[in-house]
Amino acid sequence: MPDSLLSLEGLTKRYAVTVLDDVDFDLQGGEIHALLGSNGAGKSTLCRIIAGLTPPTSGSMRLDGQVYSPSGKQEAEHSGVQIVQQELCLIPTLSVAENMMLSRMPQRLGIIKQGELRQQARIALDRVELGEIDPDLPAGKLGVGRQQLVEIATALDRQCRILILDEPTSSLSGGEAENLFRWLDRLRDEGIGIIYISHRLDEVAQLADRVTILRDGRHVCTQYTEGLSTDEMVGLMTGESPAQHSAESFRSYRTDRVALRAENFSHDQVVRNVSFHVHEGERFGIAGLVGAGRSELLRLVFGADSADSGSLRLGDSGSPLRFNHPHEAVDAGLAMVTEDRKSNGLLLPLSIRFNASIASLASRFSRGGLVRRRAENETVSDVAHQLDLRCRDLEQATVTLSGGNQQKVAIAKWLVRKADIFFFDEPTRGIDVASRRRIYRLIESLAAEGKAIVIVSSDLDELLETCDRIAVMSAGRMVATFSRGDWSVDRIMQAAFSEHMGKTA
Amino acid sequence: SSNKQDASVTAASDTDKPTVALIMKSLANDFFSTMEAGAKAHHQAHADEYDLLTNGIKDESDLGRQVALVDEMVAAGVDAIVIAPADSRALVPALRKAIQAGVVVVNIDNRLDAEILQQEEVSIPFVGPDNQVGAKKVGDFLAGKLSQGDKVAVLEGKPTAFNGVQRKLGFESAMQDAGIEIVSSQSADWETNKANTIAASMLSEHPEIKAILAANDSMALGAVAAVKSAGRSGDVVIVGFDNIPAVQELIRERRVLATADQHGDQLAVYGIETALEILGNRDAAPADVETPVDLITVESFAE
Amino acid sequence: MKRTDAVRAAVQYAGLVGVLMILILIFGFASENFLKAATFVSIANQIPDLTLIAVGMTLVLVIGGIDLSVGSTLALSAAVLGVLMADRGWSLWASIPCCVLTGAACGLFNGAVSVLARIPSFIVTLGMLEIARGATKVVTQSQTKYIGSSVEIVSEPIAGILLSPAFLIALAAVLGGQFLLSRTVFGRYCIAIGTNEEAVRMSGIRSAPYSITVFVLCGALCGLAGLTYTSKLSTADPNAAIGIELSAIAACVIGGTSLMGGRGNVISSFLGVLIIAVLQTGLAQIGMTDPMKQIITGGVIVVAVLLDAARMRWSDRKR
Amino acid sequence: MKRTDAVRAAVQYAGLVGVLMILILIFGFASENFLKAATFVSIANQIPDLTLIAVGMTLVLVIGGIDLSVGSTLALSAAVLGVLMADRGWSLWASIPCCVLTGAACGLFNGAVSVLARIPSFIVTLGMLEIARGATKVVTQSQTKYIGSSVEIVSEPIAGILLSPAFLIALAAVLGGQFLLSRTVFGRYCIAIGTNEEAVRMSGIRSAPYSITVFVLCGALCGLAGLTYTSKLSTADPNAAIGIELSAIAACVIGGTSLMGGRGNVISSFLGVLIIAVLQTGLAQIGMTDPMKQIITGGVIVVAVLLDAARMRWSDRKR
Ligand SMILES: Nc1ncnc2c1ncn2[C@@H]1O[C@H](COP(=O)(O)OP(=O)(O)OP(=O)(O)O)[C@@H](O)[C@H]1O
Ligand SMILES: Nc1ncnc2c1ncn2[C@@H]1O[C@H](COP(=O)(O)OP(=O)(O)OP(=O)(O)O)[C@@H](O)[C@H]1O
Ligand SMILES: [Mg+2]
Ligand SMILES: [Mg+2]
Repeated sequence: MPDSLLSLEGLTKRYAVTVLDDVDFDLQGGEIHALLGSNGAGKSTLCRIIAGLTPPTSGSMRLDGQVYSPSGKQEAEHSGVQIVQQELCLIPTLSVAENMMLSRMPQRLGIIKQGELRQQARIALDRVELGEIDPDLPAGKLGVGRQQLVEIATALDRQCRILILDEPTSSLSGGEAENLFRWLDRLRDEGIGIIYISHRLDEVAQLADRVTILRDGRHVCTQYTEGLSTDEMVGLMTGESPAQHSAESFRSYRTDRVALRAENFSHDQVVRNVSFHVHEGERFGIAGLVGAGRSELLRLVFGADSADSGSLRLGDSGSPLRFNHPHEAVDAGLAMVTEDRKSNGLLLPLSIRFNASIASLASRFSRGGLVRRRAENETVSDVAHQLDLRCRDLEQATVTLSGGNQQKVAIAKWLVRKADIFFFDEPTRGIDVASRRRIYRLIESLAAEGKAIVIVSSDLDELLETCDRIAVMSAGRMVATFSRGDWSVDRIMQAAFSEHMGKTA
Repeated sequence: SSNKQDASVTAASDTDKPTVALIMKSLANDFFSTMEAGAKAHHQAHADEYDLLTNGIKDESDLGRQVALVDEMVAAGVDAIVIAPADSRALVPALRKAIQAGVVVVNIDNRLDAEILQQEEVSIPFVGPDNQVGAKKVGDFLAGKLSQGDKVAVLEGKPTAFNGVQRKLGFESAMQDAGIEIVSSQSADWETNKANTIAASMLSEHPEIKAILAANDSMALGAVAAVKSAGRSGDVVIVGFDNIPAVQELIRERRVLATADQHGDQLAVYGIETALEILGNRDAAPADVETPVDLITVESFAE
Repeated sequence: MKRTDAVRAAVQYAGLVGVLMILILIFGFASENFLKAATFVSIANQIPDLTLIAVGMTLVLVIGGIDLSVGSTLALSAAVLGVLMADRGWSLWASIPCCVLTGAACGLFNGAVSVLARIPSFIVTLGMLEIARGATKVVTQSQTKYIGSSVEIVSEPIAGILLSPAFLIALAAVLGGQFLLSRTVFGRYCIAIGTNEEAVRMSGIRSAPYSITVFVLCGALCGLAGLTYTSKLSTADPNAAIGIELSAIAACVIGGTSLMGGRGNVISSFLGVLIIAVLQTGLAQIGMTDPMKQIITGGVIVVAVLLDAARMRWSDRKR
Repeated sequence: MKRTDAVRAAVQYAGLVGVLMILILIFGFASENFLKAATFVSIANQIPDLTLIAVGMTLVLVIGGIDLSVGSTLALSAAVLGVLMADRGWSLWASIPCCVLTGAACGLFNGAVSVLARIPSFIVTLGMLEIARGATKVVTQSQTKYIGSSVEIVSEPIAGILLSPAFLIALAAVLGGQFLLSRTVFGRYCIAIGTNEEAVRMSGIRSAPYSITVFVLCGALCGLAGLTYTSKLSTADPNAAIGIELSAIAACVIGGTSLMGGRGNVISSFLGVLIIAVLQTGLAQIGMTDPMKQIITGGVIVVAVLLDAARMRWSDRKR
């Protein structure tokens, strides 16, 4: 075996509990090394240690055979380690260009060279085919998917020897992801070591040379990807024998009663005259490229943004109405798991219990204005159990949860609430395979109860697996709707690109 | 009262009528609001003789604002400024500039520092009472009710305020003459609530004190409340300075022994009259006018 | 469960209680008369106003707002009380509701304008600070209104328990405020709003009514504070409580309330009030000169928060 | 590119400039002497202190801090200047550096303690507010220090341009501050720190030195303001600038600076200062009664921000 580029020995990290326990790991130059594990296994923590963002409790690291113990991120970057983190960390008030160049602004005597700044950002963006992003735009104005792409573009732009990508594709659709993979292949050929975390195992199978699997903070094994099936990966991650999920067959619970009918929703150029309907018991998927306007559509229907036009009907005979504030939607029985849990899904510094019960306090846990603590605790711990939430206790602050577990808390909030119509915007973003199954089953059982469900996802496989129908949005229009049975990946992708084809042609 | 409102807004509109600007300290203070009311009453009676602009500052230590007011009044084209300076030194240069711009300046209430006036080479007539004499009168009256060797405490005004220092000196000399010891002397910044806190502490630290001398009536009010909540009403005597209406009632109720009246309502009037006189006869050498300070006790209300 | 709750509470308040004890000990050594009942009666007499305001301020800070107008609102309520009682000859019981309603009205203005027009409460309440003070002077014609004994009963010790109604009102406000914040749906919403208003909105909760109510509550508490303040001095003072907003915010922040919203504890704010009151009384009692009083007060405020921060970090590490 | 930049800037400032114009027009109608050069000279003479402080405050607010000690820092710097010039007979040129350094030292204390011990700057600077004020009284022995003409030159109009050095210094601070914030690495880091300090740390940038520098800068600007204040009065005043922190923050917030950090514009803050100054001067000139002055001032502050917010929402919608 050739000398490792990076090797870790006996790495341990303790917070209140031990999250990494005596982990060994090595990375070669010119390989893509995937890190796998269920939510909370410690993958992000391991990467954060390598990137100098947090110090290990014990253990040693070697880079090129030299002892390596970065005191901070800057020192890690100096040694050639770059990271794209799981949680978005752009600064919304600064422009895209400033964000990309933050720690290496082109300057003379502290004065920013504006032209050069813009130009360098432009080049970095163009390189990963993000020509449509204006580098002068405040980063906060970009959607989640775009923000993730900007972060990736930033990391790719920088000279490095080790590149760490922590769930880079969680908000990306097929096209952008493919583009990213091409880039990673090229970097691998240049001899750069890449650590890649993803819960999309087919991606891993396609891309990675080796995988290392963590379970509950312990190193389980490191293997060559070749000859390792995704089912085997799941088995190693969970410690159970490979599941037989692929054998599971789809079952529809769709009824004839329409639960919600949205008509002619428009907003600026982002959503253009979109209509759709969803039946009780139906799972309705919406696919599309990043920025296609799917999230915005859900927000408009939910009353989170005010639409230029559009109306909706609840049930078969309801009169047309429009929600002006999410509380009207929620009162009418709608629920929405938002895409950006950090900015509008969760109250990060507060406890799991607080987050899970907030939407249902008045309707379920209040007596005379007082909170019924007992009932609250019981219900929340039931739902937490149902979702297999990994946490110390329900009082733990949600910030300290792993990304996937945070997502589960965001879902838990609406399960506790018991709505009739569920909007899921990227419901499994950052969730591990096993939990993802659990969430699919959960969505299925919601459907079985006759709930109407709308799922927006950038992971097409997810939609193919769970939905009765899939609609496709492209550049703000809903261009096609397919029913189970008459769809194919090709036709869906074609539809997703259709509006862009029209423009360039 | 709508008349009153109108009077306050009359700006300099007639060119043959002089405009007098009255610049006071804090109008939130009873003393100055009385002063303003007196000035406005006088103006109403003599509305054909002059126009009046009255201005005050946020609190008694807002020097910067008072200096700015002098500038602004000069800019507004007034003919005379009657000022109760918030500080006896800091206002002199600004007033000198006003005089150089041809404005007549009269100093009321708080005397400008003679040394600085000399340095700046201006002379400004002073119209007002002698605070030290007034405080001495109050102190002497109090001393008559106490016996030699008794202990008392003093609530001072803001240490930077000239009249506060004068009053403190007046109290001190009265106590010294009578052989009474001041066991504690602290500033309560002219404020009722602060005086309440400090007087309460004085009473628990020095249970033996027989009297509290407050450098203004607002602080006397705080001291009265402190004495009451310490359960020592009737046992600790309080005196103040300024004769505000609230304290007049307390004197009637015999919860305050005495205060001093420097006739705030007339003070500005004297100043305005002096200013008008000078405007009428620019060549006359302006002379200082000492206004009376009277001791107020329960006997003052007897008739 | 109960047991650990109590332990957790004890640890939570340990830092502030420690600071308070240290101060009392120091003053006890420095002045032979400090550790006597009279001192504590005098402190108990001083704090109701600041306590009431600190309770309201804590709530406002929790939702991510700020109320700079508390002092002026207090003064305006007191002025209304003073005019009604001294000039119109109303009874205390008839005047109290007017006094509290005046405060609540100021709070309603603050809340409605800042929440509905979505402008920072800092600026609305700064405006209110000027407006209510001006109105106070109009109402009282800038004269201190002497009311006399009819209002004093509120701050006179109740026979037998040595505590005044004012103190009991303040204590009730502290306990009620803490209960509101930690045990009611309303309190939960307040904390949530202060943490992330957008997330609250997306959870289907209208935040505006809650935010406005908090400002109204704060205003009403200022009205009550106007009552206790007036009864303490037997006079309605148009210059009452100038600058009290900074003391109140200081008490809250000493007690660990965040200015960014989402975090606050009314009992800790009360401990903050006690620290400030003990410091003021103690320094006056040892007869410190004015400049030294200020320097020491400033120093102690910083040190108290430093110690509390250090303790929190230490106990976080231990867990 | 340049063109749209200019347009964007014009739109950005349009709301505040509009408010300013309306005020000037109203006062112009109400008082025949308002629209005269003397008035504007008098305004130009008053604003340097508040302007300098508002520049520093904007920077501090941008990084998500607050500085309540500005008034006391100004007074302490002025006191040092006064003692050196009046008592020690130092020259103006020798004293100015000491004055500015005093301010910077206060800022260093604020910055170092709040950043390194990670406690809210609100509380540290509140402590400093008391400490520096106490120190001022110690330094001056609670006496105003009359300096005389030697210091007046700073605020006397320069022949020919009618503007005083003090005004030019303040103007330079505004332009420099805006340049710093919008065009330099330092400024962009400040905005980043105020928006999301954690994200800045994640980018491998140590925020502490930048934050501390901002407090030092603010302190130094207070020192300069101490100079302009003193020169205006020819006197070092131990009670100088009490309460100026609220006016300065008001100017910043009127100018659209966020108290939550991450957003601020020095030129807008300057417009805020102008609005406040014009309002004060105008109200004094028309001889409004004191309570009415306060009520109107409060009202205008709220209305100015309301108008600006409405304009911003409107122009956001248009885009
Ligand atoms: N600052 C912290 N304080 C306490 N616990 C923490 C902290 N950061 C992470 N943890 C805990 O460490 C564990 C591992 O977290 P980590 O983010 O590394 O998981 P992960 O493998 O990346 O999971 P995911 O796939 O969900 O992103 C989790 O249980 C998490 O709650
Ligand atoms: N508040 C906003 N202001 C301006 N543009 C916005 C805003 N919100 C979204 N957009 C833009 O609108 C477009 C549609 O965004 P939306 O989030 O609905 O897309 P999406 O299909 O959900 O994709 P993704 O969430 O993966 O980015 C994007 O280009 C986004 O940058
Ligand atoms: Mg992770
Ligand atoms: Mg989306």
